Parts: sequence; structure tokens; C-alpha cells
Amino acid sequence: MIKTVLVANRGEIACRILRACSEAGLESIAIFADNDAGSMFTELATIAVPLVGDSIAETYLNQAQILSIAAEYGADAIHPGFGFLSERADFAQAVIDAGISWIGPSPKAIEMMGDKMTARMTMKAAGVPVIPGEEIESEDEATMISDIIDASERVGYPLLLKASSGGGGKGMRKVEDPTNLEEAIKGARREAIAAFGDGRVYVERLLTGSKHVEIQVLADKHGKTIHLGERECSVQRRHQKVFEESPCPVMTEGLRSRMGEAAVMAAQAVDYVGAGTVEFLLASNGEFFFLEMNTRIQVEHPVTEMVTGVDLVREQLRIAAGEPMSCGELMIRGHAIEVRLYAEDASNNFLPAIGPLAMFRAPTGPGIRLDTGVREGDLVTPNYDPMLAKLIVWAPSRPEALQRMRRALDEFVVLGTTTNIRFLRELCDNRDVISGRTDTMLIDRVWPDGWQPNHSQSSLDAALMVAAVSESAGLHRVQTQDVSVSEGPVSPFSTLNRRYP
Amino acid sequence: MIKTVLVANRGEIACRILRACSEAGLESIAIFADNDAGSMFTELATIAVPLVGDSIAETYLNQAQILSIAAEYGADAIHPGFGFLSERADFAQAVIDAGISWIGPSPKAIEMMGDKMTARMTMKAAGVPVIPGEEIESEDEATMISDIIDASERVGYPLLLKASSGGGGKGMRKVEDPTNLEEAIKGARREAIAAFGDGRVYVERLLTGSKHVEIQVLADKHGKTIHLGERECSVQRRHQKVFEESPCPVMTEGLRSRMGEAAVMAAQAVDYVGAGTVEFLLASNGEFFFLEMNTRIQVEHPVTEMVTGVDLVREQLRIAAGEPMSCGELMIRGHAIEVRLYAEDASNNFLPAIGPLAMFRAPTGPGIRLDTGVREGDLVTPNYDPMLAKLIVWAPSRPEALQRMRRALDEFVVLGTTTNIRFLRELCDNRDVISGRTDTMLIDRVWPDGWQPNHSQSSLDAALMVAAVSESAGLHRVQTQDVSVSEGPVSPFSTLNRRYP
Amino acid sequence: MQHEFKVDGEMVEVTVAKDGQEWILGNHVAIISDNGRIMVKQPDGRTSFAHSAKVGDTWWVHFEGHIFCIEKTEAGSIDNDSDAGMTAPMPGKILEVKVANGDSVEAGQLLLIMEAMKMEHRIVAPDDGVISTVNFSPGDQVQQGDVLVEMTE
Amino acid sequence: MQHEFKVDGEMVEVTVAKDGQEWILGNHVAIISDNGRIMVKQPDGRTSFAHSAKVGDTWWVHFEGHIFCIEKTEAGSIDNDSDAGMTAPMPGKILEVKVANGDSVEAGQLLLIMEAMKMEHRIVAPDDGVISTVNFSPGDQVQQGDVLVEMTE
Repeated sequence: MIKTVLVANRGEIACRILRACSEAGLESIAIFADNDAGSMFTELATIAVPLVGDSIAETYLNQAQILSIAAEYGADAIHPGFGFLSERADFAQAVIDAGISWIGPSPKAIEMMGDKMTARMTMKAAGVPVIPGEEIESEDEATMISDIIDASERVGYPLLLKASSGGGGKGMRKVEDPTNLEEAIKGARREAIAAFGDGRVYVERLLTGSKHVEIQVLADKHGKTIHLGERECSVQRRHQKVFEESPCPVMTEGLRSRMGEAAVMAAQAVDYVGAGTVEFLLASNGEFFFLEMNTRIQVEHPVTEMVTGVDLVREQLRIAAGEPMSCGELMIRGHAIEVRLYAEDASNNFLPAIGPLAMFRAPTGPGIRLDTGVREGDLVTPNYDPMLAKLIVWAPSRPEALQRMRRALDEFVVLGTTTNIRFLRELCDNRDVISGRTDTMLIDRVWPDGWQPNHSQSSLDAALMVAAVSESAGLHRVQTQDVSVSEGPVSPFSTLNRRYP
Repeated sequence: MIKTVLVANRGEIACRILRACSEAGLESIAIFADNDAGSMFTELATIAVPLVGDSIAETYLNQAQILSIAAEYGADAIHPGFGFLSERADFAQAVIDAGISWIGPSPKAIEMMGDKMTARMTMKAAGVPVIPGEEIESEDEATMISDIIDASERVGYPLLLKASSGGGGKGMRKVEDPTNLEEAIKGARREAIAAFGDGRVYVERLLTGSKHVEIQVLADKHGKTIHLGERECSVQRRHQKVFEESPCPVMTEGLRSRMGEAAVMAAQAVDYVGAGTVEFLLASNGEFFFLEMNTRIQVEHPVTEMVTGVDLVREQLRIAAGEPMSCGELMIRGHAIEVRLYAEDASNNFLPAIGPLAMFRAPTGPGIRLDTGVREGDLVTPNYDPMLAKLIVWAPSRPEALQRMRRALDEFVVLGTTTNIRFLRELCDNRDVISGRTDTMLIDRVWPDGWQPNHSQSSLDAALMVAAVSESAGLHRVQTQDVSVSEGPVSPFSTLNRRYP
Repeated sequence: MQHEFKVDGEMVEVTVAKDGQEWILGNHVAIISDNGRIMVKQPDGRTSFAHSAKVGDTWWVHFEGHIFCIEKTEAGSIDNDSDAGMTAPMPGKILEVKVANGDSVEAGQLLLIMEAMKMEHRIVAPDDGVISTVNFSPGDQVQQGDVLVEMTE
Repeated sequence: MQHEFKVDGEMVEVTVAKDGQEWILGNHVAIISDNGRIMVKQPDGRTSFAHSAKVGDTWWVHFEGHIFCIEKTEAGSIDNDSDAGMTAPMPGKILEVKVANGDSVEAGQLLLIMEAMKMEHRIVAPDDGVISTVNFSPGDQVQQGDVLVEMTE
């Protein structure tokens, strides 16, 4: 039995989980760093407890502090969300040792899948196809460089350097030819150390023209392990997914069942429990290769929820409480697309942007879901990941879903902070996106010299007119309440007296 | 082929249709009365054309004016939404005569179903069971009163008086015993004349303890007529639906196919084309009786969309354009509930309320859909129907849908105008609603002396503190932009000059 | 700071204290967030977020799914609202008047019928009493807040 | 009313006229709705709704799915912005500096690498030129807008 869930995360995924807790009738605890006081997710929990400390290491990554809050406030389960401590086997173990339910797989499963090199080897042993490449065991910089240079000859170009502890594109480098290899190794290693405290980097062949297709799996403690179909997440910039959909446009029933079987095998190989994702590269000839397994809920889980009708977070809560999963037979219906709204300048190499959300008006209407942790008036700071929201649409068919996404993006108004909304909107008009011929190189291929917005002179003129009218009429938007004491002195005493007339 | 759709409606349903047009790649024309300038729906159309006139009769019901706008702006189809002209056979005919596609069934079908007495007779002839009752042909008040008094002896009490041209509870009266009959007849007749210009009233037995269950049908011009399962809309106040769900909690496969068959038969009896709804009363013994057919899209259509995955408005557009419907086999998944948010005082006999939407913050998150035509800052006026929004939730099961609805209603903040949100929230905690033992008398049965909010003294105290803090801090919310010219004189000339530095 | 409010027919005097960013009342603490949100810390450690907006003299407060309309009144003023005066809930037209001056009526008795938003609304007596004034006749247009009928007890 | 704006590196002088509630520019008409919305009537009869918000000196405008950042400048001022000064796009830390004073660089050449939001970002030369000043060293913290490197052409 679980009664109180501590959510060891922030932002939109914390909101997602806290709402699921509230719907499941569970009490919830949010934890928040100083710079998150007032963030939306803190308002959705039964109680919100401040974290002491300035850096992420001192707050959201601070295992001891989080465990002591869990003990003090009586949490009997911890949901890690994604990122932060979600794939830290030592934290999962510490949670379990403290007598608290860990909403996720066993520490052993996290460990085996979390180290990308170990995962490759485990999968090879289990008979799941892996990408041609080589594990590199050395940790010392000089040895690593020479080992990788050796391996690169065997693997061939173009190749990918990947941090063994990596994720989210951090510590990853694409290398086209040997001249840039050494600089790339150094950069990947440095980024990996900064992000994960582990500089190990390995080499994989870069399979150009292939699709990123991943299978959602769910396993309960009653021996049931199922897959919930696939998501295609080929469209990526800087190895960050930006456009995700389900089903994959080229999927067939036969391929889905082969990939689903491989994913279930992968999960069973590590006695997996809970929700997880097995990522594959799908080559244009229909061959697929294991990439990695994410042992947590994923950013793009909503597209699976929209097409399968399964509430993945709710199932996570059920499974952690020892109940059997509630899913019946797999029933995939219609088409779902998610785009990730980042505070970033798509016209300038996707550099993260900051600023106030002076206006934040999300589109509404049937078939539209917005998962976000921000609202109008919030400030986008450089402290955390620049993802502001996930916009998800569902429609009976893929063309209708794309049409709905275009309409939704056109209606989405975010002012005060640069975002990639327009980039996403134009992506929906790309020929290959429309036909479903998406692969992991799409963005580089379509915009080799970077993307620039395609607005017409007449739109710009209209915008100039709007600026002139706004300026003339004094439409200076009030961003926050004017909080000032308006009258009289403030009493040091407080009372509430009723009198009946 | 349809290129440009004129939407002859306003508010949330106009928004719903205009968005569907935009997603279908169609141009759209909104028409709006003076007091709707600035309403949300006017912003979603390709062009918005003002209607001349003050009253509803002069604007949204003004057939000649609407047709002349359609001609002037090149509309090749008209979508009437619900209410207003949607069930006016003469308007449908005039549209068709003007060479414009009517997005709805034939004028003949509207006429046969629109007159409730004719519909009863048509259904009886087609073998569809109807409620025990009697048609009353007289129109003169005195004759009608005496005819109804005679008929009431045969029909028995309690009984319902219904306007033959009625809809939405207007011109309807429940009569418990003969003493109030005459006053009720007069009231029903007066209301019917005011609302429909037709005072004919007929009598039906009031089947207490029965459920209102309706079947959604869809028919295209290629000879395909299907049903999309049922909606239960038993929970009504003053004969207005407030809580609608699909599936009906007591539905069985067998009953659904029998009711579905009867609904398809009803549609085919009038050569129906487009989306329509056949309403039934379902008695506790499993017998069902035809109530009426709504020959238009219905307010509660979203619950069917959520469980079947069919976009009904999009199908309407397809069917009107002569295309076959795109629906495959009926696939009902999970459970959807809709509640109607009215600007009304539930604690005072559901009297309509007016005021500013000083704050209007809708709940968000997975499985939640809001269909609305208003936004923060809008004014609720007495000019139109007091429905502000429809909140729809979907979840894998009925208990989860109810939990989600509770969470959503708790998060829904509307300040400045009295609404029924709290009433709806407490409805979700009612024992009979939880168990699905809902019938059309539920509200009267549960709150025979009217509803009062159940807040605790401690919530009230907290609210008083919040008021005191708000007052002390001067949190006087700015409701609209301060629009005033801030500097310099306004030029009579306008120019735009570029210079390159 | 001291304020006087009227809520549910009751007059309440509320004095809140301030300590830094925190507003205090008994063992409740409130902190003003932006955009109309106010964080309320309850004695049991739970935090809730209230929303408030002022329209005219009335504070509308949303707290834990409940909505309260709290009227700000001048400190020390007496409650001279005549609750016995039945007012029009919204603009509309009088259809029927069922009582006349001097009639004794019982709580719940139908006084008049008005039409608004195309629906008929029944105005009933809130208490037992005697009708002292009837201000409108059938066919009259009324505005929101117009006193329709006055009663003495 | 006349305003001078800068957008996409271009200076534009805009004079709008007003007639009753309508603002006029050429054959475009704009009417101010509430809540930051502005209705724009285009010559072909289409109406669109723009949204605007001012942050600092910049008007952010949303129009038909496009977003424009339009800087309000003082009328008659000259554009003395040094586009050749590479500024920090956001707060972060300098990791590597690849150039020194006096170096000739080509457009697109890597000048330095900074870290922000746990990602590395490459700052490249916008044009060909000669480095005149390097303001930071590896390990330095920088704030948004700090000029990192200056160049002459």
C-alpha cells in the first residue's frame, strides 16, 4: 500500500506525476529549490518542502536531503520522474534501504541498463541486435583518446561518440572524419564528466538514414511484461528529440511484433519492473538495432498514452504498490504527435534562451494536450533544462494529426522569451515530415546552414504596425501584480472576530 | 467540394467548428452580433463579419442577413452548430436553394424530427417504441387546456408537458398532480411561444427512475448509416443536462446493439444524412422508449469523440462535401465524462448569473479537454445561453474518469461570476453518481430543498484571511489593459519607412 | 491591518499581521505569489493555493475547490442590507405578479415570475412576512439588482 | 503617431494614424481588443489577431503564427550597435578560448566554447575580421549580454 508519494523532480514531469497522485487519491510531497519557489508544480502537491542549497547537486541531486525529507514527512514511495536521480541505482537502493517504495525498476536493472556499455553487452548476450561499435574501457584521457582512435578505424566513419553514462545528448559527438576526432573525444569526455561525473566514452557506427524507434514496455510484479507499441523520435536537433509520434509511419504489424518481442526480451533480461523504454535504430532495410534502455518514464510518454489509452504514470503507481497492471489487450488507435517546446533560438544553433513569459497562451480544443510546468508570468532562467512544455495532439489519422498540430502551433502565443515554436511549425510543413520519411539526420539535411524563419515582408509589416499601435496606445503589459501595501499600518496582532448583525 | 464554411453560430460550438475547418484546410467565415465583437470565436475564423441588428431575431436568427453574407463572402457551405437555426427546416431549404451546402440532414428530415409530435408518430410507424403519451393537435389556449386535461386522465401522473417545437427544457413542465396542471400548461405554452413561436404542447407519462440514454448516429451520402454507441445524460437540472458520460454505466453489449439498431432505423426512416442523435428513456427494467431525435451536432458530442476516437465535426464536413465517412469499425475505449459549466447560482434554484470573468483558469493535464468560447477578462452577459464551457475528461475506466473530473474541477478557478463548478464537484461525490445509479430525477432526489455548498468553517476562515491579505496588499486585479494614448499627438497620416544603417 | 467583511450574511472583522513576506492569522501563514495566487500554509503543514480577485466591493476567493464571495465593508459600519427585499437576479422582464400590498406570505411562496435568458424564473419569499411594496407590473423590464418586492416581518 | 523601430538589423520608421477606434497604416486597419490582443484587418478582408507584449525596449509581436522582436528606438537615433561584439547568449561559464588579440578570423570560425544549462555552446565569428579584445578566460563566469570578444573588420 502506498499513501504518500514524494516526487523527486520539478517542472512539467513533476506536475504530471503530482496530478496522477491526486487522481489516485494519494497524498503527495513536492520538493523544491529556492529558485523554484512559486513554480507550478509546488502548487499541485499536498505539501511542498523547500530544499536547502544553491546548486542542483545540493538540491535535486542531493540524495541525503531528499531521503531525510521523505522520512520527516512520512513519504512511503518516491517517484523520480526523468533526469535528476531517476537513473541512479545508488539512489534507488538508498530509497529501498530506507523502507520506502521506489517507483521504478530494481537498482540492479538501472545499473545494467544505465551503463551504456554494459547494456550493449547484456543485450548482445540476450540475442538482441546492437549497433556495430566498440566498448572502450579506459578512463584516463590519453589512453581513451588512443583507444578510440584505434577503434574508429574498425568501426568506420561517420561515427558517434557516446558517454557510457550518457543521456539527452549530453556527452555525445558526431564525427564525420578523423581530423576532428580528438577534439570531439575531449569535448564529449568533458561534457560527460560535468553532467554525470563519469568520463567514459564509447564508439558506435553512425547509421545514417535510419529512424529512431523505441518500444514502451510495462512490467508488473506479478510476472506480466508487455509492450505498448512504438514511438518514432527520429527528428532530433543536437541529439535532442523535438518531434515524436506514434505509430511510426513505416511500421507494419509484423515489424511491431518483432520489435516488441525484442523489447520485452530486453526488459526480462534485467527482471524489469515498471515503465521503461527500449530504444532502437531502425535502418531503411527494416533491420533494427538496440540503442539503449531508459529505465524510467520518458519525456515523450504522452504519445503512447494517446494512442493506447493507457495512463503510464498511473500504472507506475499501481505497479509500485504491488498491484497488477490494469492494461488489457494492446489497442492502438489513431495517431499522436508530440513536439517539445524549448526556450531556445532555433535560428542561432538552438542556443538556449531566457526571459519572462510575458505572454503564454496555449492552444486549446479537441485532441490537444499540453504538459507544462510553466504559466504566463513565470521567468525562464538558465538554472534548468530549457524545455517549457510538450504539446501533444491526437487525431484519427496521421494527416489529421499533422493538420491539428499546425493549427495548434499557429495558435500558441509565447512572448518575452525566444522559443522554437515557429521552427516546429515549419517542421510540420516539411515534405519528409509530411510523408513520414523522417530519419535522425532530417534537421541537418533540411537546414544544413541552420534554420531561419520564413516570414513574409507583409507579415513583418503587419507586426511593425502592431508594435506601433501597441506603443501608441500604451499597451505596456503588466506582468505581475503590483504588490504594495495600500493603506494603514500592519498590525503585529492577528484576529478574526465574527459578529452577527 | 467545399472551400469556405460559414458558421452560423457563436460561443464554444462556433470555436469547435471553426477549429475543425482550419484543421481541414477550409476557409471560414464567422458572423457576430455587436455584443459579440471581441468574442473568442470571431478570432478563429478566416474572416469575421458583423451582423446588423440588436436582438437575436435580428442577428443570429436572421436568415436573410446570414444568406446575404454567405453570398457576399463566397461561402459554399453553412454549419449551423446547435441551437439558433440548426433545426430550422426552412433555413436549411433556403441555404440549399441559394446553392450552398447545408451541413446537416435534409429539410424534410429536420421537419419530421423537429416537430416532436410528428416524430413520435413517425417512430411509432417505423416500429421504434415511444413513451406512453398523447399528441395534442389544438393550438388555441382554451381548447388545448381542456384537451390536455382530458388526455392527462388517460396518460396518468406524474406527467410531462412538452412543447412540440421544444428543446433544451424550454416549454417543458413536470406535473405531479392535477391541481397544478392548468398553471403548468399556461406556463409551458407561454414559454414555447416565446422561444419557438409555436405554442403546441403535448403530454407524456413521466417515467420516474429512468435513464436518459442517447445514441449518436452518423450517415453519409454513400448509403452508410452507423451508430457510435451511447451517451448517458440522466443528470439534469430543470431539464438541462449537466453531467454526461459514455459509456452508460449499465450498458451491455446486447442492449447497445438493440438501441443502436433502433437509432439507425430511426435515422433511416427519415433518410438521415450527417451527425444526429436519437434520444431514449431507458427504464430500470431494460425497456427503452424513443424520446426525440436531434438533427444536429449536440452539446455533449465530445464524450462520444473521446471514447470512439471519431471527430464528429470533421465527419460532418466530410459528409457535407459528399465524401464517405472515414470511420472504421466501432471501437469504444475507456470512459469519458462531460460537465457543463454554467454561469448560474446552483444554491439559488440555478438562476443564471452575469458578471466579469475576472479570473478564468482552466485545469490542464492528460485526459482533460475544455471546449469553451470565453476567456479571462470576458464579460458574461444576459444576452445568450449561460453555458460558459464544457469540461470533458477521459480515463481508462469510469472510477478513474470520476477521479480526474474531481481533480479538474478542484483546479478550475473562475472568479467574478457565479458558476456551478462547486455543484458539479459535489455531484462527483454523490453515492448514486459514483455507483452509476443515475436517473433523470437525481438532482431533485438528492437535493429536494435545493443545493447548498458544503464548505467547512475552516475553509471559510482561510478564505477570509485570503481576502484580508489581498485587501491589505492591494491586490486589485487589473482586468483589462489600460488603453490610453501615452505620448504625442496621433497623426492623420500613416507611413512605414525603412532605412538601412 | 484590520478589515471588516460580510460573508454569508455574517459580519467578520479580520486583522492580519505581517512578518517579512509572511502574512499571519492565528497559526495560518499566507504568502503572496504573483498573478493573483496566494500560498496558504495550514497548521498541519499542508500548503494550498488560493486565488483572489476583486470585483466592485467583493473579493472572490477560490480556496481548495471552494469559491467564496466576501464583501468588503467599511469598518464599524452596521449591516443595513435589507435581506427582505427580493431583487432581480439579472436583467429581464416581469411576466406575472402573484401578490399585492398587505398580503401575508409564507416562506417559499411564489411572489412573481420573471423571464430572463429565455427562461422563466420564479421569485419566492425567503421568509414569512407581509408584502409592503410591489415595485413592478407584468411587462415591465427590470435591471439586475432592482428591488422587486419589499416585505416586513 | 511616429515611432522608430529596429527589427532584423533594419531601422524602420512607422507612423500610424487613428480614426475613432481604428488605427490605420496604409490599407491595414487595427483595433485594440483587450488582454494584449489586436485585431488587424487586411486589405483582402481577412482579419487576424495579433498579440503584443513589451519587455524592456522590445515589443514581442505574435502575428499569424510568426513571432517578431521589434526594438523601440529613439526617433532619429543612429544605429550604433556593434554587431561585431560577440555577446554571451545566456549566463554560463567559459570553457575554452580559441583566439587571441590580433588573430585574423574567418566567418564561422570557432572563437570560444562556453557552458550553459549543462550543454556546451560554440561561439563563432559572424564575419571575417581581426580580434581586438578577448574579455574572458577559461573558467570565468559570464552573464547574459556580456561582450565576450570584440572584432574589427
